[in-house]
Amino acid sequence: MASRTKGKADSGFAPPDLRAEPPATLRDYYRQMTLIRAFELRANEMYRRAKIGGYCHLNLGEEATVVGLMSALEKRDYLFTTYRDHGYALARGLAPGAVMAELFGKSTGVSKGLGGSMHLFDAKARMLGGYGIVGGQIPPATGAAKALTYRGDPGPDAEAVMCLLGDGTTNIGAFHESLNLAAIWHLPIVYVIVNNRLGMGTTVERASAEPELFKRGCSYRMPGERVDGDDPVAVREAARAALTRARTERQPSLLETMSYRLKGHSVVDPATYRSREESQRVRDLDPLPAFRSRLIEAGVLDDDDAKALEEEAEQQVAEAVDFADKSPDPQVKDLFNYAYATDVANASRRLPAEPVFPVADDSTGGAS
Amino acid sequence: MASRTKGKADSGFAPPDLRAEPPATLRDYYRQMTLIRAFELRANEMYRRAKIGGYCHLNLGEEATVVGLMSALEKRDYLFTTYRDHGYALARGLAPGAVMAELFGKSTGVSKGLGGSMHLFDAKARMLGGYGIVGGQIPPATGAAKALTYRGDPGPDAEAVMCLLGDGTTNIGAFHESLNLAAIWHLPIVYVIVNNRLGMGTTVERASAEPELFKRGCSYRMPGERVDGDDPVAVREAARAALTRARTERQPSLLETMSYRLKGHSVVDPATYRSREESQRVRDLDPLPAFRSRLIEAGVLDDDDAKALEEEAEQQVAEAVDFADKSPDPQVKDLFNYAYATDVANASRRLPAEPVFPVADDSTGGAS
Amino acid sequence: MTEMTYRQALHDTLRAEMLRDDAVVLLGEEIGIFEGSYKITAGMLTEFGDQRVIDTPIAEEGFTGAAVGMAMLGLRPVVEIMTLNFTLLAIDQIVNHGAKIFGMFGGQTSVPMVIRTPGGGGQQLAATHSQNLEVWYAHVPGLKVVAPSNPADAKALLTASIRDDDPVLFLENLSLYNTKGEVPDGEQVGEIGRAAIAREGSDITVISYSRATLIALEVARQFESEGVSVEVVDLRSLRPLDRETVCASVRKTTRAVVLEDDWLTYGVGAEIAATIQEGAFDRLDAPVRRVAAAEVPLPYAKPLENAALPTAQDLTKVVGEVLDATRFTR
Amino acid sequence: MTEMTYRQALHDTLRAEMLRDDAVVLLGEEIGIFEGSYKITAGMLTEFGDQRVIDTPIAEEGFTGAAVGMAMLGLRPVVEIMTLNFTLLAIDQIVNHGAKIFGMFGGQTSVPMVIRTPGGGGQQLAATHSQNLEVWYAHVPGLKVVAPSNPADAKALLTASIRDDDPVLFLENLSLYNTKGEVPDGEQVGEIGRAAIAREGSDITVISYSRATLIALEVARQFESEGVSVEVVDLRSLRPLDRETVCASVRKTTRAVVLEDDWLTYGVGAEIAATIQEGAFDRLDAPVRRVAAAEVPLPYAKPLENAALPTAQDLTKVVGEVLDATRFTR
Ligand SMILES: Cc1ncc(C[n+]2csc(CCOP(=O)(O)OP(=O)(O)O)c2C)c(N)n1
Ligand SMILES: Cc1ncc(C[n+]2csc(CCOP(=O)(O)OP(=O)(O)O)c2C)c(N)n1
Ligand SMILES: [Mg+2]
Ligand SMILES: [Mg+2]
Repeated sequence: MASRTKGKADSGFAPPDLRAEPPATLRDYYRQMTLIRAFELRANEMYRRAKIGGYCHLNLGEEATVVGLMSALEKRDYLFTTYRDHGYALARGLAPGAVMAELFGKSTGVSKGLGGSMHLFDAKARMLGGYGIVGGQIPPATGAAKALTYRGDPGPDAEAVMCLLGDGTTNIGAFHESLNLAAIWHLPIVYVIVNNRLGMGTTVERASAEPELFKRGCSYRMPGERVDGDDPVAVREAARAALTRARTERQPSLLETMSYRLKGHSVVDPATYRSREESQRVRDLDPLPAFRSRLIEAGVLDDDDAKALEEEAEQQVAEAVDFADKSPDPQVKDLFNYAYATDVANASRRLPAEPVFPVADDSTGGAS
Repeated sequence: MASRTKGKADSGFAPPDLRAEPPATLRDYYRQMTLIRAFELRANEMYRRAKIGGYCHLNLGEEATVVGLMSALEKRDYLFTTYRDHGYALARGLAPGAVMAELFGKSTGVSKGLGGSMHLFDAKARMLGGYGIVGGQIPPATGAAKALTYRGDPGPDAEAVMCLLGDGTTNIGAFHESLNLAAIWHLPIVYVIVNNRLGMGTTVERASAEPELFKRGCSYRMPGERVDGDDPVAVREAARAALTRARTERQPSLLETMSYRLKGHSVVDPATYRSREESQRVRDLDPLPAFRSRLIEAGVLDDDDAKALEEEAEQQVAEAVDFADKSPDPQVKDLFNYAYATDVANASRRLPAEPVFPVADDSTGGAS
Repeated sequence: MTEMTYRQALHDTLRAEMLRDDAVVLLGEEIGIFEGSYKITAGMLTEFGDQRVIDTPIAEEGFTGAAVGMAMLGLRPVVEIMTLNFTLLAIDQIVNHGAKIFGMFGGQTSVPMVIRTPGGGGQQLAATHSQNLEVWYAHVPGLKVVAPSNPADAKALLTASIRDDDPVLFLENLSLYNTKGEVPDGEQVGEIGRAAIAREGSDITVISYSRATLIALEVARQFESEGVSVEVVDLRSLRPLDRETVCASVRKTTRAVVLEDDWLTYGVGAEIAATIQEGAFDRLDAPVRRVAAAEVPLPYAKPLENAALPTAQDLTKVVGEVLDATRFTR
Repeated sequence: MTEMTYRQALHDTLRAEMLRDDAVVLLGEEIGIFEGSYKITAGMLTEFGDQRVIDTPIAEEGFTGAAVGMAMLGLRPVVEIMTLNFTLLAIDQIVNHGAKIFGMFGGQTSVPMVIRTPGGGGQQLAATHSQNLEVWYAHVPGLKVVAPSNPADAKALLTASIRDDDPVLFLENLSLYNTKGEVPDGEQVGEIGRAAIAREGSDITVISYSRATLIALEVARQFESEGVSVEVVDLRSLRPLDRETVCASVRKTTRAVVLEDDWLTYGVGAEIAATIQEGAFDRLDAPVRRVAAAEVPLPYAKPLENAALPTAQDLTKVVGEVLDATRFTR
């Protein structure tokens, strides 16, 4: 199948007709977008209040993309994503409290507090992880798709894999190796490049010799497409088409969604490399108020509805923080339970000040 | 600049007109091809006689490609190649005796006997190495081209880099990362895919989702071209054009040469995965007798000339073997001279049976 | 019991596990049509088909990482990486992914995969193709590393590795493939994390693993004729490390030498020596000595390669020195 | 002398070397416009331009390997890899190429490059972003590995590393960047391969490097008030390893503890303990103890992270135990 492009850059996309969508669906998209927005703003605040540690990457500006992708993904499908994963977890249906608890490092967190912001995981929801090594998720996602070809036949109800990656990530070797494997193995997978125009402070144009990233499927005869990441319906449609191809034809695809990162790379990055005008321009492009206006214009929402949804989101996030706050820390006694799935003889369970042998004498030295 | 393709596969190439070439040049190409052929056949024999150890990969069937590429490469240019490197070393002007001595592991070898067949190197000839890790040469070659941009301006006399790789190697991450770097950095480099249709026993079609490998430049907006690797003049012309682009425009290119590997992957591989018919077909396509016939037809050579060149080659190779045989082994006392270029304190110079401390007692233990 | 080569033991075990459990799949470069660089997988493609014996492109990171994902979804991939040297291209997937996914996600998914790969020098493959970097993997929690020295252990530990729910690096060695030994018939499930006393002795302990164990046994036999009783501990598992078996032996013999194919500094032997001085301090009559490779990129030329790699003579010399230093009288 | 942070010392040294020798170039992700993930290269792009301060795409293997080639042609690239964890993506180029090219080609070309990269846990970056894998590199002949603990050594050793003709892995640490110290003014060229006595003492030796040295010094100060004289050996160079300085200290004090941030088994401390038992066997009063990280993929949650990483309290406890075991009376 040939590549189809809707437009060249941010400007050229023709927005889908919202009147073709059930109002409840659109309303729900807006609800999800506001939830993600509220969650991320609160995460930002909680990081500054040192409730959250490590690195914390937000989906601010990517809410429409997140919601569009996740509404195309079926329950039976599998998701692999990056460290910028809070929104995906929420839109995949993970409880905001359990997500916030993970950010707080609590035992009630989706990864039991062991992973943190970058490593959200929920086996039941088939959210198979946020990954912090750039490109690291791509080979495992590809292998997951390979596994699907063992357990089921192609068809409209077949399972598929969605693998997210950033624009900057298309330059790493794992991207190339994996897409080639997916193509020669005919895997049911959709690779989605969430193009937010920057990898940390580096623009796509400076990093990628082919900056129209969806075209990089050419090296594998893999169809590529670019869509407006600020429009959840457009994103959903493109993702659904690609997923259908994956299910029925076992044809992998490369989908590129165009959006903007509203803030710095992570919470601690002031993004000084962006000029004042550029920052203003990005703020003006914020997909949330834009989608809100479109819904109001289309008569799907009125201002009060919108406010109600926004308040509901605030409320949910407040409860999530509360839940996280009150949740217990993981316990040191469980530390060694997460080194191995299968116990074997002589595995180390030594804390830093403990000797290698419980008693370091010549007659009774036991196993460490 | 757009990609230009001369033909689709082995069949479709239009051979360049030999009458446009000075007869002496063509004769010299044939001379070089016969030298490589004779050298490789003798290397094969020497391996079986255990004069050569390790792995030994031959250029049999690739002689026309080797000669074409090396005649396009100027003395001032740099070459990085793979473990399948004997022919390149010879055509680059390295003494056959020194090359054979390297295969024999002698101190007179081009890498002093430390590298062996896979690791021929000659700093003076700007042959910067055969490399045994698949794809390993591609990033250093790219960096070498980057270094050239520091020390000289573009122009017809500028230096350039040629980096060779096999067809199977286009599937590895380093290929992707490096080509992207070369393109965004505008480097004077020509990547040449020596497509011999197989990576060990795997065909191009089974390994590469885009089997027209020269098209893989698309991911970097890098021009690509495919040429008949059985024709030294066609190869030379394409390589020269690419090198000129590298020198004058700092435009990297991807060139693909189509040839066949006459024998197994390495000397020890009986290539049982090839059917008898396939093996016969490959033998029928042998570029050496084909080029010989063309030269005789074109009146550049007669049978006696050709025989004389072949005998000369045999003679040279016999002398090379003799030289290698009579050369001394490297000496164990020099073993530690090749760990570091800059001596520093406390570097280990311990042989396996030596203690960490020359005297392991509590008063005089010296540094290891 | 059947006498067979190490290669045959690996082949038969892979085949038995594939027959037993259809979640077991093989993948790697040239394992199918080519039948494996070292022919471990000969005949497998024909028997099991290309869905279970998967030839991959040259893309170590890609296919090893794919195996991680296959394992997450319940398959039991056995990856062949042609040599340990090429695992460096896949190491991010092995160490940052395979070894982390169980723990980092709070135990929600295991990664039951095996990476089979041969290490070893001595074949004149030169510096980049002759490395023994197993200590790197043995350092990493979340991974298990086994290194059997004989066909029987190869069978038992490969079976255990395939059935284990964690990623296991299964270290082979180029020069072991043709060695022979008696192998028990029928299913044999070894225990990861246990060393073996490969030979009992009372005067000195030699600790080694993989290929080096064969040298240790050879040297032990030689010493026997001189009236010296050498105990050989075969580690078999590098992670977890069976410290107790090592130290119990040294507490008995009071003398220890490590024989290892890797480079001395920060090699496997460093941990063994460190362990012994902690676990048998008061019984040790002389420092633990290490016989290990010279610290150079391994040269191609045979005389230099021979000089750089540890041999039976080297071990004999060092065992003799330790005996002398402790005034052992033969 | 000027007091400055470790970060400043690195920055100033890079700048001084760039001014001194125009073969010195910097490359890495986000080192230019972004001014470096940890701001070591702040201002450099503006001062030196984009031919000498090169922002790269996210392609660790590609750009590290490119640095190898640049070095072969006479440049002196200083590569920044954001954290040690990401060096795994470049390790084939570092170990199979950078470390091999001089030797494998018979000494025809050197590879004068530096890889600057921070290790370290303790920032809640979780399992894949908190590793201390320096022992891997320290195991490899052809590489040099330095790990300075203070701004003065950072300056002297970075200068030496840049001027050295071999590939040097220059290990930094996330938690050292803001630490301060006196730095001698003017050109300072350190010596790779030499440890330092960071603090003299007579009763027990603590051996450490990088961040852990600061903890060792803190603990030593505490013990002083209790009448215990702790000598601190700062390794500074992991490869080559200055065994003599370590052993001389232990021969004097008769007691030794290693403090290291990496995992215990097959960690740096294993070699130190092995070295000491070989080089100070008869003087050692008790086994060398190692204080090292718990062997788990490092958890994100702060209480677990704290429990898994070695602290001053851990070291204090173990030093106390060694003193007690040797009946040292305070
Ligand atoms: C292998 C590796 N290199 C570098 C990093 C540091 N890093 C984290 S995110 C990032 C930028 C990624 O950009 P992009 O792919 O566009 O994703 P985005 O952050 O914009 O979502 C970098 C360089 C890393 N985590 N892993
Ligand atoms: C990273 C790595 N993986 C695997 C190998 C083993 N190997 C050596 S050559 C080769 C095939 C390469 O094929 P191709 O690129 O087509 O080159 P050719 O041998 O045909 O010249 C393989 C798989 C290697 N040397 N390095
Ligand atoms: Mg981005
Ligand atoms: Mg080939």
